[in-house]
Amino acid sequence: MNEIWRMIGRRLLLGLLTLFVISVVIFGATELLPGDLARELLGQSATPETLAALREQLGLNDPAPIRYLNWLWGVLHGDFGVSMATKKPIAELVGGRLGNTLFLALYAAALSVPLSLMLGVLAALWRNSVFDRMSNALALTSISFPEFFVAYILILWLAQTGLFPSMVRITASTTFSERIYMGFLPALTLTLVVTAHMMRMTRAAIINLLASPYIEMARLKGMSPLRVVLRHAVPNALAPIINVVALNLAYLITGVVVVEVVFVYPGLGQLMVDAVTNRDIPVVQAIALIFASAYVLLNLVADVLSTITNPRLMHRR
Amino acid sequence: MEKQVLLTIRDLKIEGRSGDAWHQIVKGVDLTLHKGEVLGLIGESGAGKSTLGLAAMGYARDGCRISGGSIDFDGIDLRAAPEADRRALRGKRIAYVAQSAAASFNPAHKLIDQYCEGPVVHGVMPREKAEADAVELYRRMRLPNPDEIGFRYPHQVSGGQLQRAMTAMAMSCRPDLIIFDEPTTALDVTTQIEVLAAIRDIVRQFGTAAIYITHDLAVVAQMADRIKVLLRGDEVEESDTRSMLAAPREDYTRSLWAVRSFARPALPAATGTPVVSVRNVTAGYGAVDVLKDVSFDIHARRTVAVVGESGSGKSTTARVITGLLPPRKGEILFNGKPLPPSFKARSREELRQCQMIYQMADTALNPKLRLRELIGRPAEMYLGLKGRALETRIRDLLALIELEPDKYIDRLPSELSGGQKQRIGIARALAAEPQMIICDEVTSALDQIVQEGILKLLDRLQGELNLAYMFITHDLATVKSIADEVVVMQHGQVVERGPKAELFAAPKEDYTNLLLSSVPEMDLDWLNRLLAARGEHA
Amino acid sequence: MQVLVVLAVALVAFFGVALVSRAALRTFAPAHQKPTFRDMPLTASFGIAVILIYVLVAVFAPLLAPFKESEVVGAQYLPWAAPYYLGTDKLGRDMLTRLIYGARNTVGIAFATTALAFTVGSILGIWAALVGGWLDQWLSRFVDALMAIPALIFSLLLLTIFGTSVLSLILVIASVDATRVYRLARSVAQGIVVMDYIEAARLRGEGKWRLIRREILPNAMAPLVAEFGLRFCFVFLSISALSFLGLGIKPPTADWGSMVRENATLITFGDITPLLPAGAIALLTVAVNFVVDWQLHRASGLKE
Amino acid sequence: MTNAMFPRGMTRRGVLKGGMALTAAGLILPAGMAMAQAEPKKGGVFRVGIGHGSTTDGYDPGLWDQLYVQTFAAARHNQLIEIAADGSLVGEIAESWSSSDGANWVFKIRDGVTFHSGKPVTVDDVIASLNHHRGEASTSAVKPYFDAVTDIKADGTNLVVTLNAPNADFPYLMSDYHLPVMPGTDGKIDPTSPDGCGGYIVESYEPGVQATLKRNPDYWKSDRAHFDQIVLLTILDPAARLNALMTNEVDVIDQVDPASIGLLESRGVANILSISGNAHYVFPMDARAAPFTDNNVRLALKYAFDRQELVDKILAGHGSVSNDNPIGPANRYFFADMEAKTYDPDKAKSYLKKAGMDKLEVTLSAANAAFAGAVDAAVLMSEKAAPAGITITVDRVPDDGYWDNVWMKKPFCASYWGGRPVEDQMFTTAYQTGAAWNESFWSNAEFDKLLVAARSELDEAKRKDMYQEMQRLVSFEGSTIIPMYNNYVMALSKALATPEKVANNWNLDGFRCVERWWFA
Repeated sequence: MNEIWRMIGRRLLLGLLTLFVISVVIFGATELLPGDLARELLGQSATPETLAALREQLGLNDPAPIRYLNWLWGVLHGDFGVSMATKKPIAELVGGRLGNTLFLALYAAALSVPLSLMLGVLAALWRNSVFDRMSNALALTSISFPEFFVAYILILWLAQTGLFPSMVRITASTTFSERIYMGFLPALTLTLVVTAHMMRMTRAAIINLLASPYIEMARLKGMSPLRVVLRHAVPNALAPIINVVALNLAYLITGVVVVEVVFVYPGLGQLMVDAVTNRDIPVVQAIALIFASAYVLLNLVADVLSTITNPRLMHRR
Repeated sequence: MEKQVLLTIRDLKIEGRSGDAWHQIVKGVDLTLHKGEVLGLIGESGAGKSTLGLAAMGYARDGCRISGGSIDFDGIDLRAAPEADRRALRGKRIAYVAQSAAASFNPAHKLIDQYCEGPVVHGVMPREKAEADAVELYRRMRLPNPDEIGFRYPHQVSGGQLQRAMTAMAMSCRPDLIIFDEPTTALDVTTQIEVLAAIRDIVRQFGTAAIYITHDLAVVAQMADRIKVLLRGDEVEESDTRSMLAAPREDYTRSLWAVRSFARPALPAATGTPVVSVRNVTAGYGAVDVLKDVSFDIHARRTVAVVGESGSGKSTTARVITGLLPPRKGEILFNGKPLPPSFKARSREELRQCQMIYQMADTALNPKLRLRELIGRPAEMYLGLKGRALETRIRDLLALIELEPDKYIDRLPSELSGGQKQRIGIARALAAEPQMIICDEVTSALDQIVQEGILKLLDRLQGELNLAYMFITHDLATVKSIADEVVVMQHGQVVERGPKAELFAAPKEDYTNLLLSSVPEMDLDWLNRLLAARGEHA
Repeated sequence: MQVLVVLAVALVAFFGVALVSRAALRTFAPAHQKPTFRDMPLTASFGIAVILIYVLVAVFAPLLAPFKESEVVGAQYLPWAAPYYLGTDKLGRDMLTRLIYGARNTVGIAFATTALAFTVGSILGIWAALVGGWLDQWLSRFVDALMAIPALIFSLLLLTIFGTSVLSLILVIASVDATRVYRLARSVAQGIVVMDYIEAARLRGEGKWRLIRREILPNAMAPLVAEFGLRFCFVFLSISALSFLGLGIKPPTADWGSMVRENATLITFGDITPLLPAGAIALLTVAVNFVVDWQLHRASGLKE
Repeated sequence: MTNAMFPRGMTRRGVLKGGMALTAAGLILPAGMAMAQAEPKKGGVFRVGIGHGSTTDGYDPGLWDQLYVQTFAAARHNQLIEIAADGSLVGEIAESWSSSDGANWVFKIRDGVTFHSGKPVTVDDVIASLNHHRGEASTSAVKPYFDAVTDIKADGTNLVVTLNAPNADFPYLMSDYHLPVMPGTDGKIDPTSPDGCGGYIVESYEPGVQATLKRNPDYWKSDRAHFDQIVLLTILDPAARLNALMTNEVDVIDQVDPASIGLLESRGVANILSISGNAHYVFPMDARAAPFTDNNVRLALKYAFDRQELVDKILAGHGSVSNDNPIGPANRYFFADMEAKTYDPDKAKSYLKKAGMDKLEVTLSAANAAFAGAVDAAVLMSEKAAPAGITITVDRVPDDGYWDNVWMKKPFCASYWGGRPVEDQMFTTAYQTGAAWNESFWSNAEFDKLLVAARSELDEAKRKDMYQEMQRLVSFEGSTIIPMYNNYVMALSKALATPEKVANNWNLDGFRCVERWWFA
């Protein structure tokens, strides 16, 4: 167990390093973008004077390294600063969106993870059967359509017929069940997008093990095919499955801008694109760090779970 | 008293698929087994012994199919019975013990969980009872700490113990028949003894019938009542063990008996500067010293056999000599001059002089390269051969290892048999024209007759090319046949070293003695005598 | 009912194409390749046929297309009728022509991008696995950091900075994708560098480049090829996603991703037009992956 | 999503540069469509889907720049002066206004109007509201309006504004949407407060997502603000907007994708409202950069594309052809009879020949940030220009940063104007030599002379001639291609009713749909 804690500690430190690198990369990239927040806010009405006034107000006149260090100093003190454009604390601006993003990600995960694992296990169980081939072809087809296309099709079928709303309007008073109902189409879209990958990996991971002597042993003990797969193959295939699930969860958190736009879902992705467009660098940085943290943490959780579920790593000789 | 017949196999044919085509693996074999009887199945790889053993369970591996004949187990037609019925028999009335227990235990579950799975799923007994039963059987199998060993995961238990735990697991439903598929092949000789004894006892105690599959005659002689010899899917002959040993009818059986006919007399001790001299080497990984103060010399045209069980440090010694593992203390002299400790610091010429042949030809040959490049590359690299000269050299080398150049030069390793692959490993080493070759268990993955061929080849080449060999092996029979000098290792230390004849005739150390006595002998009572002598068991 | 008819037609088409192509491959394959195709599953022969058709269409686009790539031939949204067999798009360009040229542009760019990503990613990944030590650590940490930035947003940033020529599009997507390839290649190579034959080659004194090229890469091909299949398709999707942001392939170049996007609002009305380019992408994806699956199956030697 | 992701460029600039429509609005109703025109009814929740809005939107009136914040502002604020649907000026917080000399303006502040907080609206609030846009430190977009203002003070309950020179159009400026009346404290307004004196009170607002407002029970206009509640939603994706309307998630959407107008109508699920104004799409050429220095080249380009095709394909017919004329049919001195330019490759060739060329190669930079369909328009122009020996290479540039990096930087690009109610304003802003937004850098001495002269010309007929001559100069000598006037196209749910006259000065009934429309 100590080793796990040591690993977690080491990985968290590495994660912090990663976050630092990312903040530098993102800051550098946004610096390279043409224009700045003052120009974006004033647009074409910008006269040199108003620009100068606004730049002064926004603190844009400091050299870039100074601004970065100021930001870093704040973050190290737990202060992510305020949005340059709205003067709102970033925590407040991002907080609600983060909640929405996590809700959608978890919702989609709750649909897609069981579904893809089940399909993957069944496809492995009945490999090369019609079911296997059909589910494989369908999965491939679903990932080869652009996300927005899948979304529009679902809207055409499920929203225009009045079954589900075509857009998600979440307010403070939205109840959980309303959220579930309204979020169904975006979650379903994401489910279709990520299921294929997880399903194929699950199937491959299991089939990969089916040639193992212990699987043959289980068969020779008279175990049913389902039991062989579930009890003997799946526990040993957990590591790759957990990893692919983590990867897709990270995608569900960080990569769903398009779905957010189509379903008018107020998530972090749209906020980040918005902030990039507006050159609101503290917001961009904050969201980039959230995304990166999600990625790092999910990978960490995946590795910890892979370790915990692997007796060879958990119970040393 | 005529015993009741348990299993009857008639004219069984099993086919295996390669690509589109099916070819026969088992070509019409008959087999009869009585209750409580142990039948030994013996043959080389490809003889179809395992396939036949599995067929006794009504089971064919993926890519195989039972295409003809009948299998009757205690009145049940296993070919005609529905899969569910067959499944109900497996594990319950017919159990299986696999060759590698380490690979055949599911790494994800504790031993006792795997033990209990069969009885519980087959409805033989409830979980609590099965657990108690497991402890009892572990005790009978003479496993250490029988009360708690079941709560360990497979990787926490040693190979010999796992093999006994697997036999216990096979016994869990008190089956009528157990198939033992080479259960001791992967074990060290000293461990093998314990496992053989335990298996024999438990089978006798429960009066279980067994099919004991092995390639090792000496082993099967200890275990079986009757022996059936297979060759390429056909039965060669069958008779009771005693008469089979005393008077085999067929030539093939006799040739199996005549293993290790090859033995060359040891050459006199060499003088002068050794080609390689290992001087007081201490080496290891991390904080652990795997080698402690190891010293020995290897002279030109001499073979030094390094013997020991797994974990004794034999292969690590090879890694130190090749420079893969720089030693902590000590040094390696080559023709009297010290070699740089790491291979990275060695010159190309120094690298050329010492070549290595690996145990697993499968992993030692790049599966994506053709023989031309596999063999040609060292010649091209070290000797600067190009074009026609290189081609000629490759063909010469192929001829040297007795492979027809035209036929083989453009093949991939996957298109070769195990013995041929090992020959390519030899050719690759020879291509560098070295003074010394390290042979790391080069024969242990091969059938005995193939081993013989490789050993003869190596011997011939040594004479022709004046090579020095360091021969790493755990197989004392190999040592007997090829070594000039023997170095016995245990726990990273040299236990004893000396000329072969002296060492075999009068081992000075206890360990050497133990090692030598553990090698199975072609004698029905060898195991009994040995156990009696060691006072472990009557 | 309509769905059933479509499904039936699709199935018939699938089997037709698959059987014909398998027969053709068996007949025309060189002698030593014949066994390869003999036990080829129908999915794979279908995949090969589709890929071949796409390649032919891409190569001979100017000959096959009835009109010029960006030629405005008539009114917008004309129905499916001769001479505009698939109608016209919103600017009155022939849809069939656009689809045919789209094969050339989209597939070409996607292929170039994927190939570049794989070359760079796999060489770096194998190199890191081979050399190990601090170089591996630094490279891997850096790649990890890059991977933690969402790909779409990162591409968007880079393209805004570097402009949107086809070259920078290829370079940006390839570099973002290369990080994924790097990770895969590294983990695959880590399994290979411990093999005896690599040890043998090292002991022989082989250089790094040869180790990568001759000893490791050929053995890492199978998983890399599988990944190539999926990545190839993801590149299509990246390009079409970037087209939304106004950063994809520039008009009037026909590109399936942009074509889907341009006509996307029509889906709302159940119009089939946007299905054509989307279907073209999907068909290729499925075909590529069928072939990849087959190759993997062969490579794994799993006989089931 | 092009617009969706980078929605700001497009109308921001159009809006800023747009003026106030003075003349009659046109309401084009497709044939067969009948709008409910009964007496306004109260009640209902009015949901507006707007293709704009960003998290950086706020309550500071100096920074408002697009349809979302504009409509949101119109819902909660009043201004001094409102522009009625017919284009005339109507007093809002200013009950009336007058000036004896055009330099000193007196506005009478309406009595009895209160802010949502209950505080009465006083002249001091008005002064604070205007001063927010004045002075060195002001960051307001309309700061230049106040360059000429020397003093703003109270005279009893009246507001007095003093200019440094007479300006008869000053009341028009006061109707600008940047200038709402907000409560002032110590002479300053709070630019982060939603408090206003308009018809709706803000209940909740999440920038870039949605705002919910409820009817102001104390609203002084009794015949306005009919809905109980309004919800303003940001829906950036055009298809999502369309879906929202079709699935009855919203009651009206702006910027309907031209491709889907026909389909939407044929479905019969919504009414299309298509309002023609003076807004126009332009392609400025840098008159200082070769080859655009030669007017023959410019004329060749002007004859080398099909204007009607652009109207048909880019606007789906919801617009009209322009003869490179920034003055629209809604303007007073519109030169309707000017010699029309039609697609004529031969003529284009002959102009090229006059310029001493056989063929012309130019690059046209466009992004949909300039206007929806700008890239497609460029592609169409490029196609049509080929037979004239003109190769137009379309350079699709990123939407992001378009107005910073491309507009007025690249020699030939796409742009958009909201139009101006007064000819002088349009010309002064964008065609006079050296004007800040003279995007083509065109300089014509004759035009400049006429422009100054026309301002002081009192003879209506002469003035008309002068303005028409200026239009001819821009059209035939100018460096700006203006292919079309675009309509404001909205789609309304069938339940929604509008007044007979819908304003054409801005989209969504001059932003006032929230208080002018009702549920039938």
